[in-house]
Amino acid sequence: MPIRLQEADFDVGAELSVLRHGDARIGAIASFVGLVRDVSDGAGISEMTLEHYPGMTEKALVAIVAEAKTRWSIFDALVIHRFGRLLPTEQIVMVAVSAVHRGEAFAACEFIMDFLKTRAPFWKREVTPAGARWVDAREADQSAAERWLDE
Amino acid sequence: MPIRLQEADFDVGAELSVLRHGDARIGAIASFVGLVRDVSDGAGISEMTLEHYPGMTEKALVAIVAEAKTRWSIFDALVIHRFGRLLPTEQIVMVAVSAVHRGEAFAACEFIMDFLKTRAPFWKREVTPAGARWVDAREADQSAAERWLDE
Amino acid sequence: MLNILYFASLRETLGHSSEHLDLPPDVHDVGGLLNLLIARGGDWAKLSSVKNIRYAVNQEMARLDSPLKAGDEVAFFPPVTGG
Amino acid sequence: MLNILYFASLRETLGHSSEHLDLPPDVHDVGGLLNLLIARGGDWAKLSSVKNIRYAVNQEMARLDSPLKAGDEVAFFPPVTGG
Repeated sequence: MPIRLQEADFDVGAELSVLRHGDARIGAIASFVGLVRDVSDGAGISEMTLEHYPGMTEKALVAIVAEAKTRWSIFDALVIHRFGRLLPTEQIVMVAVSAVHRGEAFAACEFIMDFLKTRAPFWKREVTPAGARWVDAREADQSAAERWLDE
Repeated sequence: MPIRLQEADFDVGAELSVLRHGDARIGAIASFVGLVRDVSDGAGISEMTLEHYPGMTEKALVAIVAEAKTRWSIFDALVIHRFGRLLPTEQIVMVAVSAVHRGEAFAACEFIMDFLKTRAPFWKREVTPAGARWVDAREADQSAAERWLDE
Repeated sequence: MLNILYFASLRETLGHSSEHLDLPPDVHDVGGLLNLLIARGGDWAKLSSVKNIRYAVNQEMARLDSPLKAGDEVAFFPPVTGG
Repeated sequence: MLNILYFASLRETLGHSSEHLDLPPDVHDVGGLLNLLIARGGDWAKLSSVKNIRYAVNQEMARLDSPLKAGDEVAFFPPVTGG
């Protein structure tokens, strides 16, 4: 259950290779990469800063991955999330899940992202032409997380 | 809409970079990699051969990706599928989808895989200790594809 | 003339991967062609017992009542198992 | 003593990222602490109008009635926006 918070960028291909590590039981790897866009809520974004709560963030991610493992039969999950200053097109977050079949891998990967978005203590501050602003939580993210609670 | 059938292996990280190609509109990339397992239906697998229908396979994949683009707001989708002889732990297939938000990227990626599994003319032949055998279609794959028809 | 293709387990069962066949005047659709093939006997008769056989005409999935005309490419194969 | 942390927009509004505070005898839960902070006035009074403020005690999400004891780490922050 590798979980990493870091300022540095990451290499998705290399991380997926580590997750696979030649394990011939794995038939499926679902993954997600989140990127900085240059537009947000209609405003141009020149850069973004990601703040987090050291200690609690790691705990929250460990709990989310553990919950995914109780819900689906998966081998392992990887979560990497960056903090600090990021520019448009840069990678913010990566989640990858290995499993025997794709259904479990997809579901667990999306679940982890949905819960990370609503439960892990990260905050985005964007710089727009009108100045810096803290990003508001999206209702769509809340809805995405809540749909897993009905299952 | 890059769609490739090839005998050679592929580099997931490099392919994802091409899909992103520095496009700052992209906020989300969902991807899937399918791998050869060393066990199938309880038997050990020493190797597998993937046969396809040249011409029709490409057409089927183009149609599946086009359908995904009508259903979800996505930027682009990549499908790479190998054919020929493959050993356990080798990569078989890769699907990746870029979008503004993750919901669309995940849904389109899973849809493409589900339809590829049931509509694209590929056939797997496995070598087990008891000899070679053609893989039977899985009922779970049929169900996975059919759930999209209800939506 | 039809260009007929056989794939995967069907190809092995029949011992052929493809053949050219003049479209007989009484064959109008995929089902008619399939019956003609089965009537050859021997390994071809096994086509009648293959479960869930699939057909494509000109590289599009087809049905038993899909019409055939000279020049068509017709393919027979088992359910797909890629990915 | 409590270790209190403020994050993101709250940190900027209050002008503090953390502070140490002796647990007052009449403060028993997160809500009591929040009222104490608001009563400081000035920028602290803005805490009463912050929408959807979140709290954590010892790095677990908490509620207004979550109890506090000396030595606890308490955090206040806006809804999360990572990923």
